Amino acid sequence: MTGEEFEPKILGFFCNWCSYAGADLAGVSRLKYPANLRIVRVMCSGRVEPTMVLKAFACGADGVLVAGCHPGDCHYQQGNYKTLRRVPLLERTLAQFGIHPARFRLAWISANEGQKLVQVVTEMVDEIKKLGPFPGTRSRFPELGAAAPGPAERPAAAPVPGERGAAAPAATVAAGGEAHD
Amino acid sequence: MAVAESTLTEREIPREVLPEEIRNRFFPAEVEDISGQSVWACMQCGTCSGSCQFAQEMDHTPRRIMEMVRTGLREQVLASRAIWYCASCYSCTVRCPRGIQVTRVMMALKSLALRAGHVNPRDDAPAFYESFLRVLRLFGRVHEPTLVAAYALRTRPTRVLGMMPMALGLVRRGRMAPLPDRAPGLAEVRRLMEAVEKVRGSESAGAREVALRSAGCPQAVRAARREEVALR
Amino acid sequence: MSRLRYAFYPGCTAHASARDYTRSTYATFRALGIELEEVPGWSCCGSTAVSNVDPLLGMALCARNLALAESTGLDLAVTCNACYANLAPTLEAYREERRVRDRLQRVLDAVDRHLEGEVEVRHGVHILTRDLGLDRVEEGVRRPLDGVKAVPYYGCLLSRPRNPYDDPENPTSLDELLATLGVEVLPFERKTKCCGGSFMNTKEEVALRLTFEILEEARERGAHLIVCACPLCQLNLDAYRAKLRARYGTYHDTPVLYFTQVVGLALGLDRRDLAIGQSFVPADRVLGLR
Amino acid sequence: MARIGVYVCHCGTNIAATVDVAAVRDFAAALPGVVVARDYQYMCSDPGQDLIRKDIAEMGLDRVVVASCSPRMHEPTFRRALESAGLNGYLLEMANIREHVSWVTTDVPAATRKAKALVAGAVRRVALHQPLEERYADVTPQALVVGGGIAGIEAALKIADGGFRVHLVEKEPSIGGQMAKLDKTFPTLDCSACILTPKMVAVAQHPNIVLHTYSEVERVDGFVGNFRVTIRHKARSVDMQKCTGCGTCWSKCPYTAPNEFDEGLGKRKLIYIPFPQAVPNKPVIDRERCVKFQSGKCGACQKLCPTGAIDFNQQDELVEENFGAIIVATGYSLFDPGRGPWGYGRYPNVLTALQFERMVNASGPTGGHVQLQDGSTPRAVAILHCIGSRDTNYHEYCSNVCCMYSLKLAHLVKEKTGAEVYNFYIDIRAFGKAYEEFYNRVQNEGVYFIRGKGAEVGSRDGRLVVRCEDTLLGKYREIPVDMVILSPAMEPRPDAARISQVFGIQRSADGFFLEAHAKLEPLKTATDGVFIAGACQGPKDIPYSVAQGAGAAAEVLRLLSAGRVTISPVVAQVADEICSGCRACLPICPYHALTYDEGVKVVLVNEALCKGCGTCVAACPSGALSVSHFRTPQVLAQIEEVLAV
Repeated sequence: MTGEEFEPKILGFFCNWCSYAGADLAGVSRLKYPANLRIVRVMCSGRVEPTMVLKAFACGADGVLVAGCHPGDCHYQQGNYKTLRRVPLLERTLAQFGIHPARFRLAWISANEGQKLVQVVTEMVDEIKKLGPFPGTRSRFPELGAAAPGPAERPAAAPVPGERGAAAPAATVAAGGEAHD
Repeated sequence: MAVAESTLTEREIPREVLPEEIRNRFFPAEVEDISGQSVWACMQCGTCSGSCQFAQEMDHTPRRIMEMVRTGLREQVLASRAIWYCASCYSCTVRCPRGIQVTRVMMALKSLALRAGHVNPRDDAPAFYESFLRVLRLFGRVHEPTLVAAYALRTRPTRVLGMMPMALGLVRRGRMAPLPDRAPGLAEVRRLMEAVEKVRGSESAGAREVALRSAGCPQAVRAARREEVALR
Repeated sequence: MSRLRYAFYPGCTAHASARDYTRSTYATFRALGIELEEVPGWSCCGSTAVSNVDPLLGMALCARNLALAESTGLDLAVTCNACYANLAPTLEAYREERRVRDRLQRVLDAVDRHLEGEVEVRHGVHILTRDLGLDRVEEGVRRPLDGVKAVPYYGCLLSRPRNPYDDPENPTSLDELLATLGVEVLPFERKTKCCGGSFMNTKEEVALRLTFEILEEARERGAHLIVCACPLCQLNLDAYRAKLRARYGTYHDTPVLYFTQVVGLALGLDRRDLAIGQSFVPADRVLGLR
Repeated sequence: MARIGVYVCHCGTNIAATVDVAAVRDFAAALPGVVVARDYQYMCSDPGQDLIRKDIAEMGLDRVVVASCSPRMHEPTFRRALESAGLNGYLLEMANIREHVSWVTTDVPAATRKAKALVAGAVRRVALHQPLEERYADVTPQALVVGGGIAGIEAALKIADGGFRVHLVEKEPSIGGQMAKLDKTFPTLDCSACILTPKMVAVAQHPNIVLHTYSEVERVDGFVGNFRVTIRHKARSVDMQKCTGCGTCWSKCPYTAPNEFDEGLGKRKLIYIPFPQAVPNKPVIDRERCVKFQSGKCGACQKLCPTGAIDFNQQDELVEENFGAIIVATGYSLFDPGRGPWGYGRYPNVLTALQFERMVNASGPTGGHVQLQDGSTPRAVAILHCIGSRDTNYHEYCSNVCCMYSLKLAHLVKEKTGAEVYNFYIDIRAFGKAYEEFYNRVQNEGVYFIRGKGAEVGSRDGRLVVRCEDTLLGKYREIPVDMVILSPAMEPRPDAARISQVFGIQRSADGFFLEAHAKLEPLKTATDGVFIAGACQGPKDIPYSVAQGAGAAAEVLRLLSAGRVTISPVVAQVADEICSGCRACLPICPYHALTYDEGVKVVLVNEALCKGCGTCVAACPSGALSVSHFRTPQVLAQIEEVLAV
């Protein structure tokens, strides 16, 4: 990474039928958005397991975006309803790991919403740049200037681990904001 | 009716070629910056003119004004009669199929005309608006008799006689405020006016340059700097 | 019954040529349980003039008034169309256009004022027809105005550029309000046509043409009364009948009243409290008051 | 250890313009398991694919990564390339470095780095791919066409002529759609009924077509080749077998109501056929208005019916059928201009184009006479283009056909009344075959073409007046006319949202149904086996709708004649030894593909029903469930590698 300015890595889980097609449309329309997003294709947003999101953070992702069809549009009818249910629990878990809520986001992006993808990615990159790199584990390609380890991040809103019934952090910025989109 | 035999000689036949060099490419960006509207979106459909109750009085219809702005005919637009026949009734804004708020474009053009000193002598509207502003600066609220007096002085003092029957009618009905009503926050209103001048003055050059660069015309950026120097 | 309270933006003509409008507004609103508290330190909104000299100043004046109203914690009530068409679009531009917001914030900072954008702007017509509700108005009617034929005149700045309740092309709030009072509301094609506004001072022949067309249609429709919601429209339609006769040869004797006066009458309020009789063309005969 | 070949495509300049392809190729060459890395101008071309085939043969590759465009575009192409070289098509992984990288990034270093990351992820993932065999499902040799307009009729006829059985479902009492309402059609001025009714009759008589009129599709289950569809036959209150269409009932019925078919201009009885040439020409009773249903009185039609076909107690009937493919051709409806400043609904003699089509139609309410409400003939008629179209306040799109039918209406008015005709237009869009010639002809008939949108319709001195600017003269004009015809925008059907959910198809931003690819797959939808045709996909004229109807029929015939369809081998599997029988997964599956075997106390997967979405896999607490080609280790590997760069 040549420039010294911090460029966050965002891992995107994109459902094949809507969001991946929406990303294709953004390409076909030649819309420009920050190059920080790396997309992993899944057949449905319902396929995304919590372990996959945690794996991403463990492997140096500074942010994770799960993108699926709008409720009602799912190619498998109900896949995204399951995602809708799983995300609040996942957010609480991420908070307990000390991961700032702005680093995880769920977005409904349909096949004709290339513009929305651009907006979501731009917002996430801006917010995560303010937060700085995620102090995950060391990357396997040090010479390519991966994120350097740092002190565990203590986001202001994150509850102290072990706190019972810690409500989802008040500052649920955009994370899950899309849940009731 | 016998066709008048043409007496014009070759030389006198007026050749009508728009002189490209008079076009001010910075003008559209300038209007966009003040009005917040894109003049580029206009498809020249004429709905604004067709909806305008004053189009029939105008030397250029609102649609043609938009085309003249885009083409950069700054002097002709700012000196036109048309913009002073806009009463800000918003009919055009509501119906424009491209969503352009034409009313705010017209406001921008009138303000530019006043600032550039292009005032049509036969039109009293500029004088009325500037008298209005002067009374506003005086009291913070507009006192009607003072406004009429200031306006008459700037245009035709005899106008006051013409207004007499109306004034008496209002007095008889108790609808004439003898003394001006000074706004309690008058000092603040005046500071506000200065602040507006400062805000527009300070960033306008920068904003205009950004707007121009996005409009992709470098020589307009140079024109903006020349303009800026001239205004200061 | 929750009491409706608003910060009231009177406008420059409120205590002058539109004193009758203000008087009837306070009387009628009080009778309907609506409290109005004048916005402290309000200034002129720029009417149809200032934005033509400097659009940013026009918005800045309104932004300051909006900030004053917001600090009272109440929504802003407006009864003049011109003020409404300056204050509401400024608020909308402040909320939606980043460039406008940046500039206005810098101007407000210079006079240590702050506008969050939470305040709502409401025109008097919509306070009665939407916030209060037509049914509550109907409950208050003591003397229904049966037999009175009227045309609603919205003017150009009540339904335009936009308000949350009326279709700009065919607004109905005023029609419904008058119908609730028992008035026979006649169809009126020119109900949103412009009356010329300030052109009456600067381009008289144009303004006279427009007011003539409006008054002529009202007469053809057989209207006893024109009901309006703006002091500028009321003055143009009411005060130049002699000049219109000189120019067009017909004298229009159709009176022009404010909706607050007509509602007040239906509520049974006294004619003096509603300042009826202060218009140029008398309305008493039409309303059967003499 | 896997022997992986990586192929990075230039795609001309589409990728090479912002991605340093050589650098990506060299980066890939150094990745573990990669034995060859090449770059080529156009990987999807034959020479490009030959590179892969040659390397598989000569270097014994057992895995391939192609870094090029979206897998949604060319994954099938490269799978076939692998299979033609004897390698299982699923031992392939694509890295989308065009739509997701080069086209959306301007900064070359950033784009190149992103491309490297995606390639690294693909290489690590492909190493874990396992060969999978395509599955096949039998295709029910029967098709469903929804919507009996010209597009649906054309599709049904083509499929039936192709020898397959077709069910055509039409919501209205008769097929014919909007085209049946028209008088003449442009540019040939053929009488619409003359060219449409033969096709309607052909549909009614075709042995392979089962017609369901006054019916709607209630529910669709299943997938391509095996759709299970529930159709609701709305109660006509007429027994279709007994009724001979003699017409006694609708001539004797004493009550009338506005005829929707005549767009409200004409009247019809309460037991009625919408128009004389209706197919089937059997009536239906309007139960909302019929006195018998409201107050139990009358019943004249039942008494007078010679064949006793009237049955007031008839109830809706649900019919279930299996279909191999579905064509949705539900058409359009017109924008309601009442909201605009054009006087529709405020002044008499302001009509929509469809209303005027009914008026000028010989079988219409006025017997083809162009007349005002007071019966007199208009001396001047205005036709306003772009009402609700090309307008951000209503519909931003251009409705494609209004210019042409406005020209046709101008011609018809001139021909029938000799009145002055004014067309108010922004641009005349006469793009089709013989369209411009038709425009030229109508101009020569002395029609005034005023270049300026009709801004407002008012009234003055008892006549209508159109206020506009004649932009070519630069003058404001108020033109007095007696009649105004509005050319309103074509809109999606009001129930388009319901239709899109029932058939699982998506809608584009303008509300019409979304095609799989705007240029290359206009008739397919994202859901395999469901096709779209006609105006439901976007505003279009009759020739375009017919072409799409025939095209959709070809898509269906391809499926039905193949007899079987390849289904993705991506399905869930259960590891019996791990499954604890907790059944957490059972409620997850919308296709009921998971069942619990009481005997063995484990969950079983019905591979025929499973669609491979993987939602159950994510829910399985013990990891017993997995889904081929998206197994958790494969995805985790890709995640790790994509983030490593």
